[in-house]
Amino acid sequence: MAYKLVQGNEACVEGALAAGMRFFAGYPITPSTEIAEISSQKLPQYGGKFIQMEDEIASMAAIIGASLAGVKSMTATSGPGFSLMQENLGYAAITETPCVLVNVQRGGPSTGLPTLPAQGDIMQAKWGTHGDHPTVALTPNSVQEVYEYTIKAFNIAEKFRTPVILLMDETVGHLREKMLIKDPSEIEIINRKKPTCKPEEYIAFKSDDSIPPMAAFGEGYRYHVTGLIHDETGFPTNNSQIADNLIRRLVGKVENNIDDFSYYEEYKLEDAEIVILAFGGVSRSAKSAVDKLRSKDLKVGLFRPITMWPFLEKQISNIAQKVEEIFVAEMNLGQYYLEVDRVAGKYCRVEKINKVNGELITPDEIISVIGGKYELQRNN
Amino acid sequence: MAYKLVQGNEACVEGALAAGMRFFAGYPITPSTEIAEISSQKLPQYGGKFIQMEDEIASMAAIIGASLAGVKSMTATSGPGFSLMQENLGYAAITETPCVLVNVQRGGPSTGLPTLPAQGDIMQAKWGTHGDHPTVALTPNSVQEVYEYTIKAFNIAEKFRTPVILLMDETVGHLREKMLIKDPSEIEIINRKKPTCKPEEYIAFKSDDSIPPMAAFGEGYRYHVTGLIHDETGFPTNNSQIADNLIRRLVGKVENNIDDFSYYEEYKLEDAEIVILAFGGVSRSAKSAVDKLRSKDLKVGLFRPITMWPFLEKQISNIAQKVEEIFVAEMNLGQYYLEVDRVAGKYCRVEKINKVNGELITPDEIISVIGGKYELQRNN
Amino acid sequence: MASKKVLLQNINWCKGCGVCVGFCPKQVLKIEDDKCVIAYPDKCIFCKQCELRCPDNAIYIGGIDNGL
Amino acid sequence: MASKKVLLQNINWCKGCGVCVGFCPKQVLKIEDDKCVIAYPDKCIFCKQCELRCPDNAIYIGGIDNGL
Amino acid sequence: MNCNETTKNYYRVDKLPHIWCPGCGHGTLMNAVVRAVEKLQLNKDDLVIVSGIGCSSRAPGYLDFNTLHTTHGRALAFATGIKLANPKLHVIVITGDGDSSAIGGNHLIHAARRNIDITTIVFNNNIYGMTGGQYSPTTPYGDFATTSAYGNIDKPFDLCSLAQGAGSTYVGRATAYHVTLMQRLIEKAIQNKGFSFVEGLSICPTYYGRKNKKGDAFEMHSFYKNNCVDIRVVEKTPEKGENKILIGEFHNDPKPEYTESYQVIIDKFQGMGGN
Amino acid sequence: MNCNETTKNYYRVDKLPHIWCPGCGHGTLMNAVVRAVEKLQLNKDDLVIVSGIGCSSRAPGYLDFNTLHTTHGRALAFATGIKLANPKLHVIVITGDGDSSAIGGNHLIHAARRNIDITTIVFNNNIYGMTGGQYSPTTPYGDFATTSAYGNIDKPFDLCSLAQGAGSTYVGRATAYHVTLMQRLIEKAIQNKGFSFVEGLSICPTYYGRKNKKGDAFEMHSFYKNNCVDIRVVEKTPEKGENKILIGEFHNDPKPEYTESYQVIIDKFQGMGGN
Amino acid sequence: MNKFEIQLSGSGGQGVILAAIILADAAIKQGLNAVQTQSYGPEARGGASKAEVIISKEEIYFPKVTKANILLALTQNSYDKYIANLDKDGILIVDDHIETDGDIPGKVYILPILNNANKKFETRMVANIISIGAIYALLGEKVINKDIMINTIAERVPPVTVEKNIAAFKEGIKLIEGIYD
Amino acid sequence: MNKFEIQLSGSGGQGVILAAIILADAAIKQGLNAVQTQSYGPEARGGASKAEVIISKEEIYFPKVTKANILLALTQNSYDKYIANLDKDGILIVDDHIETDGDIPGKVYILPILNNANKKFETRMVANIISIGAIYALLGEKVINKDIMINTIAERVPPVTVEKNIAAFKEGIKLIEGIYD
Ligand SMILES: Cc1ncc(C[n+]2csc(CCOP(=O)(O)OP(=O)(O)O)c2C)c(N)n1
Ligand SMILES: Cc1ncc(C[n+]2csc(CCOP(=O)(O)OP(=O)(O)O)c2C)c(N)n1
Ligand code: SF4
Ligand code: SF4
Ligand code: SF4
Ligand code: SF4
Ligand code: SF4
Ligand code: SF4
Ligand SMILES: [Mg+2]
Ligand SMILES: [Mg+2]
Repeated sequence: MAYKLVQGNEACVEGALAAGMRFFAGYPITPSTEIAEISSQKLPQYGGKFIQMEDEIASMAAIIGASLAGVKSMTATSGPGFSLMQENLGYAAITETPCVLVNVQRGGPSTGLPTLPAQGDIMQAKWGTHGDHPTVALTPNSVQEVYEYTIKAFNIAEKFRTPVILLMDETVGHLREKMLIKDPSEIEIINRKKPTCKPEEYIAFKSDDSIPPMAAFGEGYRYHVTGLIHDETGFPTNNSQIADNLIRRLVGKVENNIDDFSYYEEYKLEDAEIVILAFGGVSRSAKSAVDKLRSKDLKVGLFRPITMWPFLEKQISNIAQKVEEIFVAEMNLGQYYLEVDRVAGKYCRVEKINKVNGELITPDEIISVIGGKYELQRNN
Repeated sequence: MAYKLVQGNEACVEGALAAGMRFFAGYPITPSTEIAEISSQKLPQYGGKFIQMEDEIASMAAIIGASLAGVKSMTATSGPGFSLMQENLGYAAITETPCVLVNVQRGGPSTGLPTLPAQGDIMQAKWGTHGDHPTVALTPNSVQEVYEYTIKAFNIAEKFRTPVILLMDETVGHLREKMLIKDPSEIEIINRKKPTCKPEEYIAFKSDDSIPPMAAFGEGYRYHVTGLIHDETGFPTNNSQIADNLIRRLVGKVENNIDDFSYYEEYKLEDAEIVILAFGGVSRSAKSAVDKLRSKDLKVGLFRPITMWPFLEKQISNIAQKVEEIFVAEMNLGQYYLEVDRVAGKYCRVEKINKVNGELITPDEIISVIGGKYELQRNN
Repeated sequence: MASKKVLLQNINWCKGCGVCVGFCPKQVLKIEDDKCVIAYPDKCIFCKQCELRCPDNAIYIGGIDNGL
Repeated sequence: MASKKVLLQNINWCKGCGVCVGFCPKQVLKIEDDKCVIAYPDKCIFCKQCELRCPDNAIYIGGIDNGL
Repeated sequence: MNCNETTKNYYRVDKLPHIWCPGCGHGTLMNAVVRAVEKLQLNKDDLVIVSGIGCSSRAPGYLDFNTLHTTHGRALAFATGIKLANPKLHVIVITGDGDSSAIGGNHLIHAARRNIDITTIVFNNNIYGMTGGQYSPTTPYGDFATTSAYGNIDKPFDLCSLAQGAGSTYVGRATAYHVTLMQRLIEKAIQNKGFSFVEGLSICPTYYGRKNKKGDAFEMHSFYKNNCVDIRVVEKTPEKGENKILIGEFHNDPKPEYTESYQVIIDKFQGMGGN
Repeated sequence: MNCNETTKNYYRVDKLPHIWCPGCGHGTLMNAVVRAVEKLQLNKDDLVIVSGIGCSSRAPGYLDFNTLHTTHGRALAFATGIKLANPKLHVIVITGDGDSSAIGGNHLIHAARRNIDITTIVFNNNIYGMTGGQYSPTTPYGDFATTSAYGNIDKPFDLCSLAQGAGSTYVGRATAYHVTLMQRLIEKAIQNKGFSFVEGLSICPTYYGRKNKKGDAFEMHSFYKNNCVDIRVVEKTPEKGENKILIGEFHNDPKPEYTESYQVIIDKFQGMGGN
Repeated sequence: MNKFEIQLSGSGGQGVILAAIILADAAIKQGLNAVQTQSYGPEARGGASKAEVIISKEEIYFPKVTKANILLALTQNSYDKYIANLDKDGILIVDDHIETDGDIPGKVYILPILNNANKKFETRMVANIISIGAIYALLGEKVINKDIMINTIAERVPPVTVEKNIAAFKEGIKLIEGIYD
Repeated sequence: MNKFEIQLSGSGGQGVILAAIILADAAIKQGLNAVQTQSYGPEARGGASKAEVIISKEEIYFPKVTKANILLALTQNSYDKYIANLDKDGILIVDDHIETDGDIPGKVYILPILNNANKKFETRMVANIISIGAIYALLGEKVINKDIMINTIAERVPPVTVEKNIAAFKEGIKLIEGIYD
């Protein structure tokens, strides 16, 4: 198969279709709009459906509805829309409805810098909805990865019955570069577990392995779904023991299974004394910076989390125990830094490299911070 | 003045009226509804206005509009509504519009446990809206404090031209206990700084001390307000230098002035070796627990942040350097813990005590964790 | 094949709202201790007004051919 | 007091959309290099159609008594 | 279980009694829904009931279908996703006046505009029951509620006009008293292939009734009995409609349905360019 | 500055030229707003222009009043806060079809229902211009947009009917071509003490025009010129309305205004129980 | 005793919340500390309703009743649900239609509260105030002054019912005293 | 040279984005790496529009042009805005109506792109493809094969305009070669 020139947002749709997405509900917003547009064009060709809803709240609601009816579903948005989707994102989490939400980040807060890249919604992706809830968020850094990780996002959503956030940024969403569309036979597709019992035996939210099998509406398993705290049968309760079990199971099924989807890249980390931690668009600059800093004889490496949430605590803690300093480079004022500092700060220094002006952090900017500090140090 | 039996939610309205609130827009939601109801009854008596909007998005929008027209404004909600208000909360931040948003927390995620207490929106209060932005959040733990800190919330909002979140929980909101309504002469009231220059000289978002003076619509200063990144005159720009300045000024005016509103309580901390960090409803249990643990000869103290955001890094870091362990007790799965661990974890152990079942953490539960660990330790 | 109709209640579901009492054309029913009571079963003409209007499905007409 | 009317342009604001050209009853205007050009000023009857319809306020009738 | 056959067949009887207050009109209206479904002999597996949040929105939990209790105001947006994903399903939305027309007003007008095949049934009690009696967008002018202690100055929506104006192809209204009419309207609404809207005037003795001195449940029912008149009557004799609440079938004008229009596109383009 | 007096007096001329595309109808409609304000001799300090997000919603930035560019769809909710806080201000909302009737549809119907004294002017170009040409709730059935490559299957709103149905007490429609009518309608809308709604049919040559082969700006203007007819004409001669777009004043029926009703309450209760 | 934890329970419409508020309010007027809480929401609708008051000379931190020194139950339902909360030295007050278990710790007062409300006052609406009378009598004059109690009741009940409610309060006292008589 | 950073600029409607896409696409077909980016949004509407391509044998990390090896400017506006981005050894291609500064580093090609588009093709719509021809000629056959270029153009322009655009491409080549002639 040959490479094609593809835009990040287009790759997202290709990945989604390959993963089995057959429903998309959305509301246009820069810089995610192409995802809706291309979905609207392609879905009917795959027998799937697109709908432009009246707003983002409705879009998120519609994909949950479609998923409950058995169809793999996705929506895409950016900052303002992401904020509006938060309430129903929590609903997807508590009702354990698989779905994928793409956020192509732009400059914020508020309307902010609609056409320019940012990574200002990293913490929002984890904490944007009220109450304790599970979060899975992935951050690809190339067009090829957008394709691959959109597929993985669907797989995680289906396997763990949870919403998955694909956290892109404008840099990656609007980037065009080469991409290889895989043959369907090469793609691993995971579908939600369906009940095999008789309908009268189906206990919709009971689970031994923490992820209950899921019947679609219309398949003969008539059950109840609610955003209230509910018991195993799906009905509301204020029972404190059940409430406790539910929340801990929901969060646990993601946190405890993180090894299943711990995606990251390590670049020249083996002997690194200094580590740049970066993701998404910025990680591309970081990789250039690593090479250039290495050429200055600084032992620099890159750790790039692709799984942003849950936090790759184990991996980052391990690295921290081996290195002198970690620089967290991100297009915000230091969001992911906080978790890195919490986990790594007990073992090594943790520093921030931040930019919030609508421009991608450049390799030179990273080099000047790290080079500046360490070359100086060496010269002293 | 005599004490009165007052409910927490009622105290919030009393405080707001004392602070000068003359506009409330809201949408009912348990357990915050009394704030709207009492506001609707009292505001006309003060020449102020109440409106029940069509939803929470509109409520947040309306209070920003009213504030721009020069009137001190407030809204109140709980989890689901708080999620819906996030987009416009960011708008208030970027447009530097003073206003107060009360979140009386209940169990989440989603509809969750509407009538039961929780502290699950602690991180959301800081990160719920997209993009980097300033956050001020206060958490009272008694009816009297609800009154006092509602007043302070307005003062901070006005002084720093920023939205302020009053982060209550159901325990405090629905609690009735004694309260002293102060004489107006005893209450410090801060009003927004107004421009004194001629209209043609007014540069709406220019500031030397980081907080620009604010003219109300209708006062002859015709200026432009936008949620886009804007220059000092208030007009949109994509200029990277200006964008950078704006975001850093917005965040900085709050972060750098935290000493102005660092509220907290220290209880038996002087000689403490073990510290319970708790806030809101839970801090009342924690205080009981401190007394009882002291009676078991454990040197336990309480640190209670009232200013939740910005994080009281200085104070908590200082404590961490003096003690053995900090227990962060909260009605969630460990949210504030993360920041405490980040800052304190470099100096002492940090542990969590969590509960998410709709019940207030009891003194006994705290005692059993701490007592269990340390009495055992002592016995070995 | 003639059915023997009978007025039945699910007293656990009855909330004593009195709607059935109000609409019963024959004053068969009354409220006692917050529950509907079939005071004069003999007067019942099985018009089903009570069944139709009870918000709690707590009163209904049964009978042999109803499988009851 | 008779005013001397004159057809004026703000060429920096003109985007060359051609709306004025289309609506000018006297073919006074044309588009050249993406801008409106007053090709035949003498034919102008000061009907103000161009001013009324220009989306960019880039063409208008001025004159002495207009303070210009 | 000790109840009639309909209840036994269509209710989750182990969840009864429901949480509603004594005399709440929602129970009676819920029964009308069930009887309509029974009458049409719909397969229970093919029926989805979707609601938002509110007293009214608790209905699905008691009904033995595929049931979905969503977020406040969003039932129709969820329902739209369900219906598009599987157009074979019958989708009924049960909602409240607040749920459908306050926070959910936009979803209502857009679902109506699209004419998507969803039957929306509003239990309109003119108040927010669940949160304890605040005025809603259907609370009459001047009435009292916990947030309108001085009398409501908001003008109420006529929900049926709103739905019809937005594009609903079937529209009708009945009351908790006119429960047989309610049932008939719901039957026809379900049969309409397109967006259908049925308003059921409910009663909330606990809040709306108490705040406005409307008496007990029986008196509130009696008010509807005495103050409603069918649209057909008024069409013939307009005087009879004066100061009355209109009930009956207001609008029945089928138009192309959304999922069917979509299917036409799929039939035409499936496989082209795709896999 | 090189421009006419009206522009000089009411525009922020240093912000011109505006960001709109060549020929965009929004510029012409914005001029109609300005001329109406000039005609009514409103004090610039007392006028607030509020918008949401969209090409249309960029208008306030160019106008020399108190101006507020809010979040997408929410202009009317912000405006409601402003008007209630200071009823002396004239509040005009400039919005787009997407802004006012897609994401903002609920705020529109509720502001209309309350009859709060706000003048809402929609620049309706039947498309989402700002985001690059997706269909909107007013895109005609069958038309093309970047998200309706196979022809739009959504039915469009008639925004004037929607606003009127929801309670708007003044309603009218003109076009970017009928700019003088537009000005007159806006004047009357501002003068109406209550919620007023004026729809201005705009043109978007860049997206709607191009996608639907409607020609250049002049041709799009000409379409309106040839296909619109005033409601008064149609009222007299209904045939003349066939297949035409209706323009003119549709509704003018003043009712109690919201902030005035509120003032009545304050006048009655201020000081009682309070301070 | 420096601290009283009181739990009042009954069905939705019986006004136990108002009763709790009156007790707390009176305690505060007396110069004591008091906190009052209750259960909210759907479970409170129809089913058992619960209100709590803690009265103490000292500052009250944890605002919920851990073990009730006094438990009032006006319905079987609420008795069943809350009896486990009674302190082993606590006092139970139940309406006389309720079937109690044999092995209740502490003192038990079985009083004709609903009956007397119906018979003597012709309204079940005063059962809560009769209950307050009983609780007051058990706490004793030393805890809260009788006039303060009466004034607080007068302030908190609908104006037209003040007299009736004060009589009900006294009836409650008598019910306790009667036992001692 | 292993890596070319190319910046194409002009006004909104001139199709510089399509030009950049064609260049990137052809490079990929050639087996090279390429990334293409552009500026979006309101500033792209009306004002100066900019598209970027980086072509490289190696993997491309940072996707933005730092210093352009080749800068194309079709309008005065875009020239003024982007000239600073030109590498000191870079090549500038400008339309001949643009006034350039005296002290431009590197090579400058002042070409009658718009003029020839208008005159020879009777549409300004081919200016972008003429530009591609010029860039192609400057990069040289070794970087991207001519047939690949032509095929890519044929794929990416509207079907009815393929021939005209291929001719425009060749015209661009000639403009460069002409200079050398
Ligand atoms: C986002 C959000 N806002 C507010 C609420 C609180 N709330 C729950 S139900 C309700 C009103 C319900 O009114 P209605 O739909 O008329 O139903 P009713 O209870 O009257 O039957 C409100 C405001 C919520 N759950 N979620
Ligand atoms: C919450 C949110 N969703 C989406 C957007 C993206 N957006 C900006 S403008 C717009 C549509 C504008 O359409 P319309 O109101 O018709 O204005 P026009 O540009 O056509 O004049 C959209 C979807 C946004 N800014 N915020
Ligand atoms: S109508 Fe039903 S619930 Fe009401 S009293 Fe009669 S049987 Fe009981
Ligand atoms: S069936 Fe008719 S007569 Fe018999 S109890 Fe019911 S309402 Fe009365
Ligand atoms: S209408 Fe205005 S912008 Fe358009 S060409 Fe004429 S002068 Fe220029
Ligand atoms: S004023 Fe009339 S005649 Fe003169 S240029 Fe303008 S449109 Fe033409
Ligand atoms: S509060 Fe009103 S609507 Fe809700 S259950 Fe009670 S009576 Fe019904
Ligand atoms: S995109 Fe359309 S609506 Fe927006 S400025 Fe251009 S022509 Fe106007
Ligand atoms: Mg209601
Ligand atoms: Mg539009």
